[in-house]
Amino acid sequence: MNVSTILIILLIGAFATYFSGDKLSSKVALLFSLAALGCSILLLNNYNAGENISLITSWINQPKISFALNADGLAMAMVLLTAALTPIIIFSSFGNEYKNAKAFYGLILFMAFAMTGTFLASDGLLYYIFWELALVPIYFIALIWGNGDAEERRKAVVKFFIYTLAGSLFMLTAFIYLSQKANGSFLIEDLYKLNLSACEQFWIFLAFFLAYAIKIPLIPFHTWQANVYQKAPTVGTMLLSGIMLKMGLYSVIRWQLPLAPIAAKEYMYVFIALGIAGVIYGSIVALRQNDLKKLLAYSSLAHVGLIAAGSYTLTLDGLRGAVLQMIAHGFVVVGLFFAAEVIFRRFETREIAEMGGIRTQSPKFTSMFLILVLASVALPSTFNFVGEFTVLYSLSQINIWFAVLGGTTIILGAYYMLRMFQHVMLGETNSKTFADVSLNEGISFAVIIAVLLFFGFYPKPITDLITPSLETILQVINKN
Amino acid sequence: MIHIPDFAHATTVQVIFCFLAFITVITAFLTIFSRNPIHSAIYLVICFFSIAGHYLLLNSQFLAVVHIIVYSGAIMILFLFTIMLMNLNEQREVHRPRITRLGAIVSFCLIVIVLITIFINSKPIVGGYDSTGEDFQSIQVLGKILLNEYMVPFEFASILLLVAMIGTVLLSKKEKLNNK
Amino acid sequence: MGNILNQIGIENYIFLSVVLFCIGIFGVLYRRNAIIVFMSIEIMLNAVNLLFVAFSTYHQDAQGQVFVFFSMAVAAAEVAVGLAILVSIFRNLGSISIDSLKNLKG
Amino acid sequence: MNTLIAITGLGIFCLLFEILNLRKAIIPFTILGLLGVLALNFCEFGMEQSYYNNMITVSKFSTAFSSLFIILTIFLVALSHNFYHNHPTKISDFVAIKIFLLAGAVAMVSFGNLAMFFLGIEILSIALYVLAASDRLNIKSNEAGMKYFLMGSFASGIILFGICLIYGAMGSFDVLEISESSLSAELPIWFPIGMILVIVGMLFKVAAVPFHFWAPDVYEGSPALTTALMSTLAKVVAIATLFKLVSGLNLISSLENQDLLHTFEIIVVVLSIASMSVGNIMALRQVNVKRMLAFSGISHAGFMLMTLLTVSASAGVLLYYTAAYALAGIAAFSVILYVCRDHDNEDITNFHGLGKTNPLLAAILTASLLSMAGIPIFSGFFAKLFLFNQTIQAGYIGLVIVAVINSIISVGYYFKLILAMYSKEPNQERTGKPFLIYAAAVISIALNIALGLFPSLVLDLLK
Amino acid sequence: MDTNLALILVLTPLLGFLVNVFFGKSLGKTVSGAIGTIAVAISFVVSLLLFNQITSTGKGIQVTLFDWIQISNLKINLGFLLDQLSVLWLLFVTGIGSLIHLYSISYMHDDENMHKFFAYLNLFIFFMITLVIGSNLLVLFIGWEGVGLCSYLLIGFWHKNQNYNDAAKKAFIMNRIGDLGLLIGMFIIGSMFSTLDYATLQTAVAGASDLNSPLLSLAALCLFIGACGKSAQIPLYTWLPDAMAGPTPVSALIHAATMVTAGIFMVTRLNFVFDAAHDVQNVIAIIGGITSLVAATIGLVQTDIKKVLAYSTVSQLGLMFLALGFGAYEVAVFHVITHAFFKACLFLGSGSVIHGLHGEQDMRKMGGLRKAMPITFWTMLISSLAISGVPFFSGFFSKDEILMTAFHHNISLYVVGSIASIMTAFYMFRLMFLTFFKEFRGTEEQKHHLHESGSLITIPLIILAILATFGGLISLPGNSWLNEYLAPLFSKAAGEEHHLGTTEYTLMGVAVLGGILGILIAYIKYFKQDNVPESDENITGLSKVLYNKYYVDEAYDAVFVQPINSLSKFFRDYIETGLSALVFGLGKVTNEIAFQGKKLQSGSIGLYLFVFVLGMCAIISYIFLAQ
Repeated sequence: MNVSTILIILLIGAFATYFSGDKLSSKVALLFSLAALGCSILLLNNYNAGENISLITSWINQPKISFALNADGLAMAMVLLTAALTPIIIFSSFGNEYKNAKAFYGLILFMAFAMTGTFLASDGLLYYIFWELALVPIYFIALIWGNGDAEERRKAVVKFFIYTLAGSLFMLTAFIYLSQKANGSFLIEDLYKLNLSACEQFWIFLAFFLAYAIKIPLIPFHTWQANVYQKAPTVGTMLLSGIMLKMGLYSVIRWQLPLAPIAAKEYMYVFIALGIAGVIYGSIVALRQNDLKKLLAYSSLAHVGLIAAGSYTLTLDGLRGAVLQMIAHGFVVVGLFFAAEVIFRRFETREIAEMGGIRTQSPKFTSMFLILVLASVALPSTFNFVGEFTVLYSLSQINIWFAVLGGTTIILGAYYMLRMFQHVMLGETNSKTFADVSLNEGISFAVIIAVLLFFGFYPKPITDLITPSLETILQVINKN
Repeated sequence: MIHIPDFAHATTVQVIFCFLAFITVITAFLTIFSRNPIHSAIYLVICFFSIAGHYLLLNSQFLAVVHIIVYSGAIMILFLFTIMLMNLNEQREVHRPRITRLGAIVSFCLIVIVLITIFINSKPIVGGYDSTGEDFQSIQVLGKILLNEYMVPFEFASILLLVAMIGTVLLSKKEKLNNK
Repeated sequence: MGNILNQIGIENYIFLSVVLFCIGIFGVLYRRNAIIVFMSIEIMLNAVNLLFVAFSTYHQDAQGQVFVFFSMAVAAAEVAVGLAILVSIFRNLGSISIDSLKNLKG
Repeated sequence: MNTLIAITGLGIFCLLFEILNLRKAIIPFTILGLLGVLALNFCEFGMEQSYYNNMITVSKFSTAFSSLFIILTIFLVALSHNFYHNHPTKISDFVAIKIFLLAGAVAMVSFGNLAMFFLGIEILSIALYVLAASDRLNIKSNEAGMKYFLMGSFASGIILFGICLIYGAMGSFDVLEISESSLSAELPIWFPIGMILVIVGMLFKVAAVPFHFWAPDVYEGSPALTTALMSTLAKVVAIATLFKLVSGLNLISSLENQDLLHTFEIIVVVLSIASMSVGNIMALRQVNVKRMLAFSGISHAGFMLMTLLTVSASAGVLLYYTAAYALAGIAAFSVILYVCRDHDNEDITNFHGLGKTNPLLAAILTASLLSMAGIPIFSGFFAKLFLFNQTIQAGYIGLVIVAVINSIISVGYYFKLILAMYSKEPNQERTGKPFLIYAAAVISIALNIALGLFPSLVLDLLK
Repeated sequence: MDTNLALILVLTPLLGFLVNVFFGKSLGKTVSGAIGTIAVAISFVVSLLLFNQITSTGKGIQVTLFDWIQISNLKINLGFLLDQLSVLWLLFVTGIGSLIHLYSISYMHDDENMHKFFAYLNLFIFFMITLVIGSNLLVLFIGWEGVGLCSYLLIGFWHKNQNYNDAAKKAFIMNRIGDLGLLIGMFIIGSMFSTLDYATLQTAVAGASDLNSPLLSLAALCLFIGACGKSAQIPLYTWLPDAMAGPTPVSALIHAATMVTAGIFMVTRLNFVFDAAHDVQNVIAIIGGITSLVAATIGLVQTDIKKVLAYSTVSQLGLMFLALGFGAYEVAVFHVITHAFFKACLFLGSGSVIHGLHGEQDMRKMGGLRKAMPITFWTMLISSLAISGVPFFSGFFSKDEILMTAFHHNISLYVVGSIASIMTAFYMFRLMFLTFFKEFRGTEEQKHHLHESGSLITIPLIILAILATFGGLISLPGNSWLNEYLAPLFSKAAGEEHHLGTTEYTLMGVAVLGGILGILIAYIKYFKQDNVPESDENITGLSKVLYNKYYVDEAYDAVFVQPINSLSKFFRDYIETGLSALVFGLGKVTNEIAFQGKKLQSGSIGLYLFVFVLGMCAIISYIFLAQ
């Protein structure tokens, strides 16, 4: 058994879902996503047992492109994240009725397939293909099943697509250039071995940066984000924020830094500063948002800014913290968007001003929402704290001011999140009735919260999983 | 290099060439400048005849004859038929905007200058022109080459004509609208 | 009989052809009457034919003249098709000015 | 050679069927016949041979491209059935013309003598003039035919002039002889000039900037099936021929000998950039789908021109690119034919809500547009990838970056159509599921995706 | 065994929390209250056991559970350190905690969400214990933030009132500002000494060659900022008075007795760090002094009974920091303990009053409650005497030691502290007189319902009053059990024993006189002259400034909150739109080019051919004529 199994399950799942018809599709999709989760856990087991679960098959001869999937600890962690979040996301959508549900769920699984592929691919081109493939389903999900004014949505979604595609095409150019240098091979090992001049590295770094900065997004390339998050159906938003963002961050660690280490070191401060600027900017903009999903989008911007800053420190702590934070943020943000969706199902609004007073009607929901809010502001004992602490620590090792400025997230984050919480949940009882959370909704929340709290106290399994591969990457970075 | 015509010592051939060239160019211009399409057509015929004269000068009699038959005969008749079919005369000529004329003249000058300059700048042909003395342009030779070496293009040309024929029919045939 | 080009020179034929060819181009650009435009194209083709024959003599080679036959066949076919199109335009529009063909643009 | 003969014979059979009143059998018979020809052509693959005094040279290049042309023609003939539904008396003419056009196309990639090249291009052009103007009561079609005819003859004249100069320099029309003597030092300048003129003429046929102006107008005015033919088959033929001219006549080394290579390459780069940019930018504001695809075709021509910079190595890439582009084009046009069959225009509004009424066709059109835009797994992506790879290898990284920017712009208009299909409400009933159109669309897009999954199949053919 | 004890200690309140969260509603109010109380009481018992063990062995207990966070040069365990300091803290946290839980059963009985209240209280105790017994700074941080969270939850307990929610949010955010300081401090310490563990850290600091390095000072300063946030010191004190929005037991437990002393705990815990950073110690002393004075001045004019107590708390905390600044950790700890007793008692007493008046907190509407609520009155009186420094009450000893330490180090700060003490005495008795003496000033209906609170309320009051009276015995001048007990913790020889010389006795006398002076002024002003504070509109002059707390909140609002909000609006409305427009602009420009380009495509064959010819000329001339 190797990692391609999980891809196959997801791909077959996508088609099976499409052909199972509108009524059954959601269940079929859930089944396959759970199967993928099971498979990934099995694989993790095999990986921990030291088995080789990678796969390399030659695909195209000239230029040499291989179907190479490599699951090291880092990739495994991200695959697990995807595999765990996908069923949650699918399950969370059970309360909604979608037109043409078979296509909807099929696309979700297809996107999971592509994202998993992105995490696993160890051939530059294969990676790029998965990277782009992941973009197509989300485009349609946002376009067809999105909400809000159709014209606005079209604009937002097209902007998103073109923008992200623009970035990644430059990455493709960089890949082609690299493969030229590596005698036509796109294999990651061959690319890692390259010795490029500082100038070449600069341009390659920049090309990658463009792709990732747009995807992650870092300021000032984030303008697509809030609108798309707002317009996309919540499931799409979850996929985008929970997993797709992580693709960019993962790629920074996997591809950008090891391929252009000199440039990464040279311009480290610039990019850390950019990430931290994103933290502050995102937090400040989030303060005065009227739309719940937009607010969460900006909060996401702030968080990923910090993760990116951590990655660019090029220290083991920074990378490790970044990965931990990625996983934690993946769960939290999915939970928060789901909470927004739960409110939307009852109030049919996303305007914060029209909410409030939910706590008296549904204390259960309030508690779960509050835990998510607190996790999002990195309260110690939640998983997010572990990540955020590690990242901030690594920043402080670079320059204490980075840690201070990056640390403002814990103040500003608390400010906008609690402000949001106050206006959404507290206050006089709302005139609209708020039915208590259903069992399905409760299960989704419970799973997310359990994960966050468990790893908040015991992140060791994940740390142990990712550390060796991060060390390998650091070796590549520091090879000169 | 360009030969400076030595009019004083010009040979007969040279005089004929110059005369024919003059006629060709002038009639070509007149074809374009004539207001009446029929006049144009007649100038064009003269132009074709002068080109046939060139062919004769170059000693390719067969080609000259074919040329006259095909162009002055077939093609010009086609033109004239069409002109008459449409009953065109000079009043039909729409006015030409000045900008178009200017553009035409500019591009004409430009392309002539460019091409001529290139050819003048090119390496001159060294040495005289061989004359093998062999017959290379009699009907016999042409026929042999055409039907041996050039058999395939010759056959292929028939497809060209077939296509043109089908095409013309297709464009002109009235359909029987039996469905509606 | 010696080579006639000894007396005239291949360059002069080239120049003549080029001028004639350019006159053809000029005609296409200058005139709006489609028939005259067709004629201009014929002038262009004839200029080339003339050059073919000149080169044929230059090389003492018959292939050039054979090519002229093909060129004539092409010219004839083109004129036939062109005029057929022209006639159907004339039937639809009542005009053969190419300036009236400006519906397709943008 | 056998392919050419077989195709011609097939065309004549078509005409005979009309005489024998077997009108209904024409299309099935032709498709079967073309499949047979395809098989025959495959058999010739790999045999380097020349026929009839080197008039026709069969090489891997020619057979590979011929196969592509034949496949495209099969699709186009299949689509004819529904398209010429209302012209039963003319169907044999239409099909026969297409078959002859194919013969011209095959001649253009397998010529061994410039005479064959010239006749091939003329057959192709004249057939296209006729097809463009074939809707004779439609003023747009007339206009398109006339425009195409005038400009096409003009370009033919220039090509002929070029051939004449080549002959003047070489004293022969034979490709082999020309390529041998093209390296000699005392080459008259007539040869490069002639080559440039021929190339300019061919650039007109592939609709590269600044010789592209005819394309949008003609594409828009022509009947949709003719547009499909022009944008797929004709464009592919033209670029393949151009490539063969440049490589077969040894132009690159000849220019190198005369120190003209650098300027020539700059010209190619400039034309390529101009074509891409003009094509993509102009397509943004189009509302007529055919016109939009015309501009898209111009931009793709720009991409394909990039192969001229690496002539010695990029035959396979060109084949792959053309195959990917043409198959996507066929799929797209199948859907366009279906959607616009009852309309007298091809505006984007006709496509509103196609995703709801005909999800399969909408998906196919989406896939083909994504392929043209260069989204992975569709072969369009790999085409661009290989092209960029090749071009970067040759050191033209700036050109590739411009091409990348253009790819981004192109997404803008491809997605306009996708948006119309999926995010607008349907404005009309769409009934009927014509089998041939569906089949053509499905098969062509399947081929496109198959090419994407197994690029080596095609890419390595010309190694 | 130790591990089990420690786990029982920590987990019992957590268990109580979980039971109350999940089953509290169905269990009924009394049961859920009882569960909460018992959970804390068990912890208290365990603390006693541990205390017993520690005093007998004299050695701390280190418990390591498992690896928590791995950072390259830091390895952070989830572990506990039970030594003299933490057990001492545990004792009064769980002890007072149990009493307040008990009190709350009665106090909160009318609230529909009583089970939640107990859940939160238990959670608080859990986090407080974690804070206290954590074996490294990061475990402390869990508790640190956790108590902040509970404080947030409990301040906003009546969540329908958005003002309360604002207060809760403010408390949390102010705390977080301090937390950032704490984090930064941890980062610096971590990178300097590669550990955050107290024990290893102590050895590392002791072994470090260049102490007094600016980096260490910076770390100490940052840690102090953290303490400022939690312990409500200038400039981060404004949340504490607002936090009185919560139910009164909460104010007693969290905002007087336990949580706010976390800062002092942390500084004491890291005494070796602060000892190595003298500049920072000076800063601490100065800030402590100023805070105590400023808070006391504000307390002079407040009319809300709980606000008075809140400012008093801030002021007392300031005094503790004053002591900390002079390195007199045991003195500060002593005051923490006595303060916990009397301030808890005061708050609970005021809660009793408020309870009796059905939520009335304005002292202007009280008066004459002495007769109606005798137990409340007497217990509060004892506590007031204790806080005012009247001899032989617990507060007298602790406060006196602080002032004495100040006197030995810095006269001006001594003066500041003394003035603050005098003011304390004044406003406490102002409170007493206004509340318990004279005639009742409230409504008839309230008067009708006046009664002494139930035994569940009075018993904790009595116990606390006893403690407030005799608590001073643990550290009598000259013979301090506390100093001995804490001695192993401090690197310096447990404070210089003050010889009880003339100076000391003089100082004591001055302090007592000052306290009595304050009481007298209050007596004259509010008993003799029968003054009642003016209603809000009529307050003028200096008292208006004081009444409005020096307008600090408004200043913060204008300097920090409003600019950030405007900045946010600016970013949202201009920068975001601008960036977006920039991206769309690229598209628009391209579109515009396309639009212009369409004009070129005019449909005219002449033009097309013209361009064709021009292009051809350009190509040919470039290739052949360029050289």
